[in-house]
Amino acid sequence: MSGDAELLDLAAGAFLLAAVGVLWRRDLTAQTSLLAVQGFALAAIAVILGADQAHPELYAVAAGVGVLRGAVLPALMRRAISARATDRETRPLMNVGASLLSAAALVLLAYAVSQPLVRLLGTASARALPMGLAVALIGLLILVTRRKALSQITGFLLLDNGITAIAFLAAAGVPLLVELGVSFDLLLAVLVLRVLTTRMRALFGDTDLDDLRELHD
Amino acid sequence: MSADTVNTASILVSLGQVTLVLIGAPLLAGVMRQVRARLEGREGAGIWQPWRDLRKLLRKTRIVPEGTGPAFRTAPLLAVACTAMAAAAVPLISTRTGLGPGADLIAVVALLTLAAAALALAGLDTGTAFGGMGASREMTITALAEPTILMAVFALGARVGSTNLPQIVAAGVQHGGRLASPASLLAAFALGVVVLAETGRLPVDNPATHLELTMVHEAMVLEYAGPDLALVELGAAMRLTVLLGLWASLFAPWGIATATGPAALALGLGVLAGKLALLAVLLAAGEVFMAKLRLFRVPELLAGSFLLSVLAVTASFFLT
Amino acid sequence: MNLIAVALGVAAALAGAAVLAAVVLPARLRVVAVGVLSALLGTAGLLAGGAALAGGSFAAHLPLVLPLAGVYVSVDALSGLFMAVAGAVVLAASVYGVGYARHAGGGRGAQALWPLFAFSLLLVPAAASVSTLLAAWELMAASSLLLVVSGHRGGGDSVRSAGVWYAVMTHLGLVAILTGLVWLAAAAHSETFAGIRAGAPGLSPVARGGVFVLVLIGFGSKAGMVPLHAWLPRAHPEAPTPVSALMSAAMVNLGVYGLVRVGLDLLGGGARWWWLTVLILGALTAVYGILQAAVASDLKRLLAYSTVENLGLILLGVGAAGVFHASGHDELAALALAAALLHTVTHAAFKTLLFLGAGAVLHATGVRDLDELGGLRARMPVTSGLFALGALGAAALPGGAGFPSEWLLLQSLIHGLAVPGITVVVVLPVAVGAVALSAGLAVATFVKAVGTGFLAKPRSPAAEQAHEAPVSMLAGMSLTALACAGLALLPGAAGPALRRVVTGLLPGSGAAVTEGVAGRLSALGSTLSPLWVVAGTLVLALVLRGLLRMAARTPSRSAPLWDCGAPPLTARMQYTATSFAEPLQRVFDDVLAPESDLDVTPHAESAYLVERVAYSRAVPDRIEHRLYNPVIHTVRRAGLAARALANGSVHRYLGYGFTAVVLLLVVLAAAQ
Amino acid sequence: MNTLLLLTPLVAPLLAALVYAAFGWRRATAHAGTAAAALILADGIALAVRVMRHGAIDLLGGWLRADPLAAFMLMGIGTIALLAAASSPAYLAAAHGPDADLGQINAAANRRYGALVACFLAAMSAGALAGNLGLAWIAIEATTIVTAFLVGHTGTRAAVEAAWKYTVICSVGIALALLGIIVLYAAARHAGLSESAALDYRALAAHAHALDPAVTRMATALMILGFGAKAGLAPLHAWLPDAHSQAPAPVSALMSGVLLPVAFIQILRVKAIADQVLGAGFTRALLLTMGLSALALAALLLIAQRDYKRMLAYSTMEHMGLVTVGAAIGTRLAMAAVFLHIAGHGLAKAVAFITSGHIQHAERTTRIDQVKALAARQPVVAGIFAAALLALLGFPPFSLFASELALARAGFAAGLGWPVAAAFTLILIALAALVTHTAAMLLGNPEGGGRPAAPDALNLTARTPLITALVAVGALGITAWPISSLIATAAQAGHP
Repeated sequence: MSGDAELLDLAAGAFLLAAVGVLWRRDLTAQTSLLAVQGFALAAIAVILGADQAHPELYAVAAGVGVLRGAVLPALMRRAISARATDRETRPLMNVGASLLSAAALVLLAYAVSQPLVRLLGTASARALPMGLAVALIGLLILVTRRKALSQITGFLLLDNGITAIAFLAAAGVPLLVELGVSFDLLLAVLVLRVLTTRMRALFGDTDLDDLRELHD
Repeated sequence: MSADTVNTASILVSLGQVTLVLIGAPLLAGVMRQVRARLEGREGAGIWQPWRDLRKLLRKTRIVPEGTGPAFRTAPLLAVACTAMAAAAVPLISTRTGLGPGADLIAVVALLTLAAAALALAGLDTGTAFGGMGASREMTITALAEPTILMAVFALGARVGSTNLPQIVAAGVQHGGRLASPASLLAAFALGVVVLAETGRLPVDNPATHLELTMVHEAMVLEYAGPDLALVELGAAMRLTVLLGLWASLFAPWGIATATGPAALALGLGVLAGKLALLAVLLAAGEVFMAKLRLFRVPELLAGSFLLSVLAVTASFFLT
Repeated sequence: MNLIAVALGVAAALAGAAVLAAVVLPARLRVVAVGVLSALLGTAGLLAGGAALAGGSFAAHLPLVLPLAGVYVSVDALSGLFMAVAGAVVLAASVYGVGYARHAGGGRGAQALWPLFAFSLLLVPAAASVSTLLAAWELMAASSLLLVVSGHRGGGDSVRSAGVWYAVMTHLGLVAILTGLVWLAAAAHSETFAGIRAGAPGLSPVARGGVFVLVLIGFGSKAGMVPLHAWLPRAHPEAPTPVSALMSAAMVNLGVYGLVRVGLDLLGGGARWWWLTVLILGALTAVYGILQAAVASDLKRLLAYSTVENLGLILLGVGAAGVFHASGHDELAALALAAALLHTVTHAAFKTLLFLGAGAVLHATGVRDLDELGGLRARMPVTSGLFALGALGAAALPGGAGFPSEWLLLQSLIHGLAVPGITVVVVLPVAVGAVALSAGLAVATFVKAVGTGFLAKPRSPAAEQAHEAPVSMLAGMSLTALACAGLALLPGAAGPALRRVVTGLLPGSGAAVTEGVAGRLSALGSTLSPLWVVAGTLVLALVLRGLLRMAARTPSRSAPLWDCGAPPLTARMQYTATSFAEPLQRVFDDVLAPESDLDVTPHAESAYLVERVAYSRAVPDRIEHRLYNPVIHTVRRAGLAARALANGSVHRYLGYGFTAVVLLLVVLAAAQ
Repeated sequence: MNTLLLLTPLVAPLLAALVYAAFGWRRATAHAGTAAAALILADGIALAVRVMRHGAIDLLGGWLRADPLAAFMLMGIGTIALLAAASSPAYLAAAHGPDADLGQINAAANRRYGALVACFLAAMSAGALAGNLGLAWIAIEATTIVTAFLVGHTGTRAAVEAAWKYTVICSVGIALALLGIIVLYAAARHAGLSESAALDYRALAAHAHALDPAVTRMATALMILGFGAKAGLAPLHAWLPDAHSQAPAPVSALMSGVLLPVAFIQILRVKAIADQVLGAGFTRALLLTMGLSALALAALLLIAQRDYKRMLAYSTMEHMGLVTVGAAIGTRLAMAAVFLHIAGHGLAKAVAFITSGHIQHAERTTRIDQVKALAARQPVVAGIFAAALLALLGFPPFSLFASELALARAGFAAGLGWPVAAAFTLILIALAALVTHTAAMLLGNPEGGGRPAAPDALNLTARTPLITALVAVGALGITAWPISSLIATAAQAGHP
């Protein structure tokens, strides 16, 4: 039982670390692989919870999550990158140091905010819940501070992983139907963004989002 | 109020006042000219001269300048008629005038303004530069004189609780003490200035000059000749008479008849003649020693009189 | 069967029919049909108003109309007065409009909007609930706005800016009224006037005062109250003439109606400071309006500013009534109110006549600038005569429609000194001074308008080719002229109606306004019988004329003008409106702050020989410059600065969300 | 019968989408979308009648639920979809032009357009009928995905940029909503609700008392923020002008007219639950802040606006802000006003956007200062545009006047005088800006500049639906009896 809890904490820690790593690394390829790691960590969380709370269908969900977030989505990203090997997040709007510090602040915030929920649920898994929230917030931070289109997709994925993690930790996953819908939508969203990225490359020659300044008042 | 009753007698009084003003006005003008002449060391043409002029002018053929319209033709007639109507309303000899309750101070002022406006339109109708100039200046002065008059009316009427002339005058007769009050003194002075302005006397306007820069009233009527000119002259004289008479009845009502008995009327007539003569002499004497103001200094004068009338109003409230 | 109900129903039906006719009929037929139907609509309104003034009343509730509110209609004497005025103006203007629109082309839209506007003018005074009033009010605003801009093809930018100004100002007014009335309704827990009347006494003074200030802003702006008048001298001149007439003579009155309805009726009087404010603003408005009119040389602009002046006088009267009422002198209040209402009526009469006349001039010459006109009396005699009659009324001289009402106003003020209180003593003399000054300036103004516009010789080819207006236009003007004459000579005839209105609002007042035989008008011991004055003057004039005829020996002959023996007179020598107003402008230099510029082009050879001297003068609306421009500039600058908020950076956009989320979470965390 | 009624709005458009996918966009298929829209409208009316008679209808265990509000929204979707679909052929025909800035739109693009619009309709119907937070979320996110390509339809740089911003911002917003949903779900599960009930609007409302306040507060805040992004409310509003200005006119019409309201009713449903747990104060404060800031932003950015399609978009934002303020007031009258306003605004704004599309095609520009004297050159287009704007500015007889008036009354009656006054002041600023810009576009005489009139910028078939819609808005403003009872019941639901 306690072993499960430790495992869970371990998985959750890896989950959060992956996010921090994404924030740290400028190389998009590295970011993508970190993303894959995180996806698997997420799947691991699901498995552990399934074992812990004897929810057999969670294994299926875990499998799905692992495939989608650990394999498919990162693969999609990698393909987008391979088109242009030199994709690096050269000069983010907020330099890495600062963003790491603010990430720390966000983690604290996440802890503070999720206290009511933790207290309410009171389960062992719930204690890991703030990590999910923290990851979601870090995802937002990346969305706001990174220039490359792909980094924004990464941020979006982090946000979504965080939310899914919360779903697992707080309520052992939402109903299967919803889970499927969510994942499907996520997949589509990423696909859309990828298509747009390629179009953007075709039209703008680069995927630096600061070039997207034609529409303004 | 006794003044409200209108009967044949009072109507006769009004008619009498009208004829009196019609006849007396030129005389008044004559007196003033004579006084001026004497004071300036001239012989003077005698007080009947205005009448002679009028007779002469009336005999002449009436000339209608080309390009002038009905406004130009009817204006003199209208001016005289309005002034005459005012004369009928203002209590000169007696407070029992024909309009009785209708003899309203504001109405009288409006009538006189109407006369001025008619002449101004006539001046514009000629289409000459002088006509326009005169009209413009005359109207400016009238526009600025109006408030003063009405404020004075306000000061006087507020006390009596009415703007009905007979009532105001009658009240003045009954308690003469009030006439010495600061209110009525201030009002008297203010109204006096306005009378000068409205009748085109010095220092506002010089009836004797035809110098284009200084002309106001004369410029307006420059195109008139013959009988029309006679009417204009007559109108101006009547205007002076009526306003002086009004001033006299408002601020020195003593002797004015409050009834329609022949004796009272006779007395009133005599007293009126005396007052007017006195005022005329004073005015003429004053004008000898006075120079005409520049046109654009006139507003200052009128503003001053307006201030006085405002003071009069407030005084009439605080100090009584 | 209730006559008012029938008349209003008929009016509604006619409005619908007219709109339909405007949409479906071909141009030529359209103009006539709309004109006739609208004239009938006006007549119906006149009848309804008359019936209400005769003591009738009518109330109805239509729950299905106007979603979420329902329509409440109720007509009493006060509504009746304004309804009758509006109806009469509509009648005259519609008849006139037939000829005018045929000339102006009579576009489908404008023709369809006209009856709508006319009907909304009848609807506003009939409204008996906050929602109904606001709906009718806004309907009126919308239709008139579209009518104002309907002439945009000819007018170009001036029309556009006029439309924009009008739209914004009227909506500002609407927001003020809406806020005030809705506040009132919420505080009184009822939306209908009856309920508000019942609930108003229980309100806190703050609420009452706040509501009053708000509605004063709203209705005041519609009534052209300084400093909210800025739209009026822009919109009224630019609108097609019948519309200007309807706006100037009927629409602006409804501002007064609203103020009286809410201030005196719904709120039942109120504190003294409310009405002192109204009184002072009214005095300012009157003087400022007439000053601008005195120096204006655009005929319609002049008339618009004269509207501002007269509405100022009316507001002054209403304010005085309120002050007296607040001080418990209901007789005086009744007198002042009657004066204000009478002036509303007379002003409507002569202002309609004047605008229609100006429209006839515009129609005949295509010129609005008095400096370009002149000599019309020979070319369009009827119009000139009618315009002169109207001008006589506007100048408030005996024989003019404006004279009795201004007389009554002065009476009420003069008797006002009986009211105790230091403020009154200070304010009333100033008020009288304002009335007097505006009266004097009005004389100068309209002497200018008639003298330089219609008399003398034409100063432009356009004025030379002027021709008399078509019959329908003359008919419309003549109708109004009759009304003017009637009001000028027999003002007392309006007495009973006025008394009914006034006593309806101020139950405490006795028969303050009495009327005697022959339209004699009496007020607390003073009496005016304009009929006698005018008749007497005319009799005297005729007698004199007879005497002169007898005295004359030779028949009169005509001769060229002497003009000091100057060479033949050219039109360029005449005094124009601008030059006529020059002395006045000089006198009031500090108030008007005119902008004149003079550029001298020296001759090529020598600097001492002048080749050309160009002098231009403009008297801008100073309040507009000082008050509105800064606001407009501030808003503009804010708008330009705000562009940075949407600078196109997706990071910034997401940043908004991120910041919001973080803040929200922090707040939530802190809230635990 | 019920099954049919609840499934038609989803199936009909999907079928249309299949038709387009299979046969492409051609004369025969051009009006498949119109048919689907008409079906949705008819279905909405039928549902409305049925719901008013027998109360709410459930399907699939409450995943789909038709209550008065849903029926009302379906009618709205149907009407505006009808409008958009009816004017789509004209739009696409006009979009085929030599001009480059509109992009070459070829058959494939048309096929994609038809299919995507149909899917868009299906997604929105799902969002309207969703009786379950999960389905609602999926539907809303689906609309984002579908419309992303519609926004980028013309394929220009600007279009791609708009599409990117639209997708990213909306996805982020909707993700926040998902976070909120999950938190609420956790709370509900902990309160003992079954898996399916824990997301069900009605079940949640029924067991609201059992929910933990602190957690619910967090969930509500996140959900309102998230759905607010899709409803065009601050802070995640910025996608709105870009997307609306780049999307094809009929799509902009659909977005402004119904997409935003569909997202907005999710907020209303969430509010109904939250208010029982937290009392009205919390959501009221939140919605007031969001609504007023949306109003303020819209007013500010309208002042110096240079592009008339963006202008219309900001006006949409202004109206959504006002509607949000109404929701914050939350009394019955306020909610009725909100629904009436949504209806009126949807129609008027749809007309305005579609007309702006015609203007764009005729003038080859969307800049305000390059369009002059339109009223003189193209009276019909200008007339319709002006009428639509008058309606949007809230002039009677159009229904927006009635709803704004009722909203003000409700606000003061609820003691929210100051916010309402502030809202109307901001609306005044917005009006000043809109009037100035519109006058600059429409008025004046053609000699002053501007191109000669395009031959028939608006033929009869294109103008009829627009005029009909405007007449409808006017009729709604004079009397709303056909839908008044529906609105009233919808307003009553959850808003005692």
